[in-house]
Amino acid sequence: MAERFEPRIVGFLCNWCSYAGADLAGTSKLKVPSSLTPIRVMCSSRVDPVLVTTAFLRGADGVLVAGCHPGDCHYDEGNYYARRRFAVLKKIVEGLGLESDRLRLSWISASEGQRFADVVAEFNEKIKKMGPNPIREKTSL
Amino acid sequence: MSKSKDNSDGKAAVISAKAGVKESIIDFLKKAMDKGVFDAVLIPMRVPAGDSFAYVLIKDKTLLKDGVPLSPIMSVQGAKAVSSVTRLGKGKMKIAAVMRPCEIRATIELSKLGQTDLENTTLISMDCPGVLPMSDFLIDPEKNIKIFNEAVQKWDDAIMRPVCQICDKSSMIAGDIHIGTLGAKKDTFFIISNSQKGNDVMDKLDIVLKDSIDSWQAKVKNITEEKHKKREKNLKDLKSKIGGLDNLLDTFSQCINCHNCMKACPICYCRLCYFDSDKVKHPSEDYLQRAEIKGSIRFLPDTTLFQMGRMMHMSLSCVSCGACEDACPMSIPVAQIFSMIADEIQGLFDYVSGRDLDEPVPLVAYKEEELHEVEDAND
Amino acid sequence: MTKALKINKSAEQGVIEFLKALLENGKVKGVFALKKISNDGAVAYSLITKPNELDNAVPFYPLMPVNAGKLLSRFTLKGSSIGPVAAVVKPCELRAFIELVKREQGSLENLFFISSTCGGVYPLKMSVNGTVEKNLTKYWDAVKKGEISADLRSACKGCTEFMPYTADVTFDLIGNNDPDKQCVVFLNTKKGEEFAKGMKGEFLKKELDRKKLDKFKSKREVEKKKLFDEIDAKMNGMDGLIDIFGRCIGCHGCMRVCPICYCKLCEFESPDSEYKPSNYESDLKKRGGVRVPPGTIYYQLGRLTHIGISCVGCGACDDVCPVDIPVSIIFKKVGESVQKMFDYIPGRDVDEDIPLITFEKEEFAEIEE
Amino acid sequence: MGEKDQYSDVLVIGAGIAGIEASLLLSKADRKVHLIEKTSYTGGTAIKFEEVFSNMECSTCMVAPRQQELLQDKNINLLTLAEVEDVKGSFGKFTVKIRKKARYVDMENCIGCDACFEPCPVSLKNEFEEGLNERKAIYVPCAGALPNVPMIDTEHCLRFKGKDCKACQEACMFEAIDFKQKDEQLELKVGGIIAATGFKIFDPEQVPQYGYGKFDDVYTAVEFERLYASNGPTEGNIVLKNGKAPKSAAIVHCVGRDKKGYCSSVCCMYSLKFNHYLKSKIPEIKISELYTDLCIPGKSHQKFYEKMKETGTDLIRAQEVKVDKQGEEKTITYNNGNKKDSLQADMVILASAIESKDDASDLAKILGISLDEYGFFKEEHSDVSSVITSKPGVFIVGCAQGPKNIQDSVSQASAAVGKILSLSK
Amino acid sequence: MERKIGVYICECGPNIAEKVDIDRVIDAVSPLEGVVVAKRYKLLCSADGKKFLEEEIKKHGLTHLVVSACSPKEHEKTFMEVCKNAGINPYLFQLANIREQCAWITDDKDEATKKAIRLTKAAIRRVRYHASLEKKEIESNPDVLVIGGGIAGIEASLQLTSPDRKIYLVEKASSLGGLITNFEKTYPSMKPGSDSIKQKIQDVNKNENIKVFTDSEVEEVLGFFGNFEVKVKNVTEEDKTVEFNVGAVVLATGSTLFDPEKTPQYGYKKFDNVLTSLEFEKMNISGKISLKNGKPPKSVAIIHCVGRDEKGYCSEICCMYSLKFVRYFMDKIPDVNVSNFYSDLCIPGKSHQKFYEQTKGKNVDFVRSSDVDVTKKGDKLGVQYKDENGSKSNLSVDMVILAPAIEPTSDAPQLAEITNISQGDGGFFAEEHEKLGPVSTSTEGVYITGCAQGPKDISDTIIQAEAASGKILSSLVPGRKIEPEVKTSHISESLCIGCKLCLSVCSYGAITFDEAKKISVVNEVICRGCGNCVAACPSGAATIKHFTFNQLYQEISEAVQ
Repeated sequence: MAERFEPRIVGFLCNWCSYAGADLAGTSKLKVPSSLTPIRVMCSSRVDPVLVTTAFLRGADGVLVAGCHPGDCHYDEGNYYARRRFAVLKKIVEGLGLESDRLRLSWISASEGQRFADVVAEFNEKIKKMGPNPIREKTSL
Repeated sequence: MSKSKDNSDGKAAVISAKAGVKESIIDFLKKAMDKGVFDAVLIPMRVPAGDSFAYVLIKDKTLLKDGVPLSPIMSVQGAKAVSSVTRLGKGKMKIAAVMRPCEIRATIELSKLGQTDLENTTLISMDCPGVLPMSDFLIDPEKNIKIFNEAVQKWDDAIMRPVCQICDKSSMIAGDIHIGTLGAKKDTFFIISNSQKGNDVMDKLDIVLKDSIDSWQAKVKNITEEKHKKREKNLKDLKSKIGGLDNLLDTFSQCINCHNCMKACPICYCRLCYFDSDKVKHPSEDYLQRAEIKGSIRFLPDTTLFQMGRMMHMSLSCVSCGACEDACPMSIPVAQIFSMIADEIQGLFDYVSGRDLDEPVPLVAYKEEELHEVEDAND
Repeated sequence: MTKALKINKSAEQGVIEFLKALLENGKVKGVFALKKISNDGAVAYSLITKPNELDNAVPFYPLMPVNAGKLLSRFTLKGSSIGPVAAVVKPCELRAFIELVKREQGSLENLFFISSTCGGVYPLKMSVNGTVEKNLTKYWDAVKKGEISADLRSACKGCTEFMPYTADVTFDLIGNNDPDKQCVVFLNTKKGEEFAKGMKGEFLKKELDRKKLDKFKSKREVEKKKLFDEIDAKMNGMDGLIDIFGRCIGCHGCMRVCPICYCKLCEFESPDSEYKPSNYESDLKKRGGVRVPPGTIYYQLGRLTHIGISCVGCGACDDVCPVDIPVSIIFKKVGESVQKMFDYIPGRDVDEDIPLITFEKEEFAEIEE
Repeated sequence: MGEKDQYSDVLVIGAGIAGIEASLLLSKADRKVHLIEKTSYTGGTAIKFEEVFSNMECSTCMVAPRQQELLQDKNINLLTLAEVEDVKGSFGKFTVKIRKKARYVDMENCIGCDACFEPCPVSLKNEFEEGLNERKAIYVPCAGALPNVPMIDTEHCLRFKGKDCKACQEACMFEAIDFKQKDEQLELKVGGIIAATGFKIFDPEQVPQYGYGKFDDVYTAVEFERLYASNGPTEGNIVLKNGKAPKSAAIVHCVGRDKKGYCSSVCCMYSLKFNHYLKSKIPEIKISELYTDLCIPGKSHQKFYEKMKETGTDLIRAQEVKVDKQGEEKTITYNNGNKKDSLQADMVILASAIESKDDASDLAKILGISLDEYGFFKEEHSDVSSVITSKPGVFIVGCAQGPKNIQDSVSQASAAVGKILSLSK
Repeated sequence: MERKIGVYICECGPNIAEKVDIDRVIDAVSPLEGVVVAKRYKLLCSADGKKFLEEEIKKHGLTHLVVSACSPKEHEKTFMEVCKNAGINPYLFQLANIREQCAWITDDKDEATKKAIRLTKAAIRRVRYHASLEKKEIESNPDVLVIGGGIAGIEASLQLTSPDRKIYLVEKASSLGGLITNFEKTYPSMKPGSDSIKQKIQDVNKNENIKVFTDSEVEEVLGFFGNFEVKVKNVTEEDKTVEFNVGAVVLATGSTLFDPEKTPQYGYKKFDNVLTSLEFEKMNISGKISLKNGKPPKSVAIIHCVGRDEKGYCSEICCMYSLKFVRYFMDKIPDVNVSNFYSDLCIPGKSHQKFYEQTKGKNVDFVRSSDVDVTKKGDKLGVQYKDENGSKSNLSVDMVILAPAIEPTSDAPQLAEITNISQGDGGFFAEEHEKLGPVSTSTEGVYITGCAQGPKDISDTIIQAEAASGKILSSLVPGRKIEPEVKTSHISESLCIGCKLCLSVCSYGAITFDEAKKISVVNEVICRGCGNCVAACPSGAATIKHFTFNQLYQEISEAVQ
């Protein structure tokens, strides 16, 4: 591990709200930790838990799933399903005694540039406190 | 199927079993076939070589006598058998499937998932003492059959599979008819109807459902409570044994990716497993890059991904039947691990797999106000 | 006269030193070898890129968690290796891979094969409670004496193909007189020689000691006959087969671990092989009862016709069978009889055509993505 | 399309939510659309809202995709800072004169990096934010405004006051800033015209009893929307002038109703929405809603009202509401039934009426349509299709025709398009 | 085919160049497999920039394009256009957003550069897995089925009809017109109601492009936008069914009145001279407002909000038509006393308050009241109520007119099922989006208008009818093909096992089940490409074009490097 720990955070952002919110953070010239790599999906309901698990087991220090606020889904109800899937995954990770705090689900709207910045900053801090994902080191996955 | 929570209030009748419980059950089935209530019966039978048991769909009544309602092993999970018979259609035959409660529950899950068509099938369950571990059984089938039958008399689960020993749903009624041997007076058993289908069968057989099942319920309650206590303790121990990254990896380090667990699992109904599909096949570049990060990766990698992915895909419907553990050549306690996780995530939605045909599987439904605890977990 | 390299280390040490050198001098980007991955004696193939990770590698460990041929196929399925990679594999694994390459399921390009005269391996189950670890000394004693060590998998006991055909270098393990102090590596190919350049040790002109190996082979022949006779006794006609396979639970684990079974979707798991209610109904007109799920024998025989010609007798199927059916012996026996007809030895030579291709159904129309 | 001598293009006036709906629909029908917007941005008033009732959906998430679609639509010719000067001809063949004010920033070259703001020496109140924060003389109304291209406010820009200031021009790396730009006169030939010019909020200073303009922390509805907006001046933090969060708030309905002589039909609902705003940011806040008749028509709205009732807010039927100040707090006196009563509040929000734009009458003249007695565009038949005017080919939609919620504005927009497409097939 | 990826990094003037060491990015990505050229450019979205890109693509014979610049929301379309012009499939392109989500939000140049490298690499890895996607075109039928022959259905039909578009107007009753035929006048204009509709009905009957089915019900609507198959059954002659195809469906089935018998306190059906508003309209239009005994009433009570609490919504028009009733009386029985018992006066809109002012008069009374109760008082009716201050009072009248809530017609559930749409608040048909999609539904090509969508007055009903036709006229143009979404999901026939999980989560009914093959099938015309079904499918049989597992997997792998 590097002397100074730079988290690697994977962020799945839904196209209509959260990705737009992230863009707004940009156009508003807010400061957002560079640790997050945004991955654009059309809807948070596309975020197959296997994708999140993959990122997590590949040693992502944190995984953020962000979508429209409940009720605002561009596809009507996708984020409700996303929430259930996420809850199940989180429980599994927890149940196996792994660090479920490395997974985060947030609702970020297109007008919430500031919130996007805050969420990422906060998550980034939390991850920094947790330290690197130990899975990264493991060779027997 | 009518709503049926744990030990149901379904009406019951006491059946005398002078000839012995097994024989009387067979007799009951035979009568039903005589009266044309069933055209065929799906029931375990000993294989010709005698070293195992297999499900057989019987049309010829005379074969019924060799049926074994409570086989000492679970060679194939009954739900897979029912699925094999009804997946592509309910068929013309009226079938009775005699299975263990966990097999019935799996069958019901599969029906929700379009893998069984139960319209013409009557599900008959029995109080289940558990089954022997396959590997133990094979050492000496003959001897172990005896041992098993003795154990059943005493209802002693010490020799059963670990996951059976902690099964707190071993008398759960989810099917149409349940045969209760617990708490029954000598040479009798209860026959409990749990659905309209069940009632119709009884009518046709002139069985009057008038008797109380208090003694059965009482006994079941005890056993279930005991087992539940044991379950909680064992799973807690298990968690401390396999929980946490290092333990978990050690636990699965023996896994050789044969995916027997998945194939034996009644719920894993996919034709091709997600984790056998093209999605998990990558170019050498990808593997080398991954290796370079750590200096070395196990190959094939993603054993843990498979295990967690399979959990994600099926443990909401997991019935803790233990088929996976029996099939694991490396003796990994898969069933116990999955059962542990199943409890937790089914609990999220107050869902019990296979409890009720009318309960949709959790991932196809949602409530607008729920699970807020997973939103912004860090806030 | 082949070249050989004498290393003054035990074979296990020698091969690790050899591999480290390859990684250090950048001749390879990565190394495929068995490696200890847990404290309770679990070993697994690993793709190793950093020399220090070789410290707990055990390339000649007497276990075969998975047939490495299958792994190398997976490694090169989506295009040949982007960099040179050395693989330490058993003869049967190498032969399996060659068979897969013939079927477009992998590529030899950029792969460097290190093999050995193979003393066989223990049943996988033995690794669970660390028994293998305890037996290691016994195992190596037997191997160096050129004897068949006890408790081996039956597939290995009766294996007469313990010499690699197409390895670039071969470590000589069987009947190696002084295995603890030195071992000899035979450099079979240009590549082998080139890779060995500059390695510590003494280069000499030497050939494998055929006589010694033939003696060993004859011992194996005897074992093999025993095994085949036993099976023959059981396998008398259909009833025999039914008896043997009667306990099969249809998990298809044998197919899944078989290096030759490479199909995306096994014919016997495809829609075509699914029983419809009407099938059951008509069956039940003929017989009083049908086994469910059906087609156990159909599956076993079917698979036999599919892969018998290429079965390398690696025994992986035995290891995973949860009901201890001696699958490999049956397949090996039948397989060899077919192979003899065409004087075909699977995996002997990549340019040798497969005599009969019975691989319909191997692909399903669409690729998922 | 259409009879030979007819023009198939359509003129849409106003790029608010109704104008956008109309333009996109027409474009879908392969009509060329000239969309005239008086301001420098699209989205109208709707983009000032953080959330819309009754689903409390994020307004930006709702509108932004449409604004994007609009900008990328090849059939739509968006003219910002533009106004209609003259209309001649009849249905099917109008000739329209447009004055397009210079933006002094080249739409093509500008990439919206905002580099030009910082160096600008001039600062003044930002109208878009209801004067709650400042902007420069070169500016975009708010972050995320579309098109994301600033304009120069010549009234305040030093350069246009004769000073030799090039600060913004020097800061721009794209030669986007062009002081030489001139206002343009355009002539368009269109077959039909849709007026979607929207509304303005009644100015509560005309009703002094509410203390607006006299006391701090008395806000109009739109001001309060910006106060709550996460892209607004306070990033969505509801605070008093003194920076503290209010402990209590009073929402006064029907402000200006008597003066205007009609019910603006959306105030009750958005007042309930405000209750939701306040509670979500300051859960413990004490809220009083002072209303006369609760007007929440429609299938979805009462549900919203029921939810709001659970929040413990006081619903007070009140006449003769009056706001006075005592120290930090404001005292609101009112008539309840026939007894006098009063309450205290840190913050007062006035649900003031929706009224027509100041320039409605000028535009009506130009378009050759009439205004009704309230100053809104007059429809031909009050209880038949409300988008038809006395002038064939000219249609009126949204709040320019009368107060209404977004749903009804959008319906009218599609209706007007329906009329045009069916009448000029 | 050999892969030739071109990578171009936009300086975006100083916006990216100042924050990101672009040359470092170029050095980092150049060696990647498949990359044949990596360059920087001052402003790629400019005219020169686009020209430059086109030339580059041709010059190097690029097969894939990666641009690192601004947000896809800004210029994805722009560069896809470039690809098209340069002759490569626009979907073999990936835009890395290193401005909004890198340069603009990162202070430290080194950090920004690292992130830019990461994002660009991810884009390169992703683009390798892109597939060429082609726009599809589907024939469509311009004809329209209009269900319901009331004012909404009639308006819609008249506005939609044209020589090249057939309209099928299906009405349950034996004649067209609907409720409005009972109204002597309509508010606020107080112009004749029934007369205005008569004219329109004639227009419909005269029009040879409108085929009217009275006494008929829609039995079945199969298919999708542009291609619906319709079965209509004549209810008087059971066996007679007609079948035809249309491209769109308009539901204008109106509403009915809440049955006041469910609220016994109002004495409806218990006492004479207690009428519903509709009964009163009928009586009024028949010419004579009178009591059971034939005499004209001297005093009338109009009770608002009947059934509002039961239904849980305000029916929007009751206050207004109650006022209209007052007007009826003023004209016909000037000396009658009319009392309105209301809770909140709901008269939204610019012209309604004036209408209200005009109804005020010496013998018209407005009583804000609650707990209203109707009893028999000799030959009169007694109205008990609580007034504003909670004190009980009562009033005796000759006639009571109830203003019951508006509710969906009894066949709404069937119609919803037949047309594959859902019912929302109050059981009315659910619109696609409360604000932006009031007349469209979750099933593309099915539109809802008038009181079938929710309570509303005639004017709003007509607006919705016109709105629906606006939607249809713009999207269903005769002779024009439909272009469905390209980035739809797809279900592998060989992998699908038929568990229907995908079906259950699809909000658009875009997935159907092939009973014969026992597999799910995506209808790409309906699919909107959200990808929900993909995440729901445990077999990995469902995939979504341009957001496939492998494409996202590549981005993930880079993110965790």
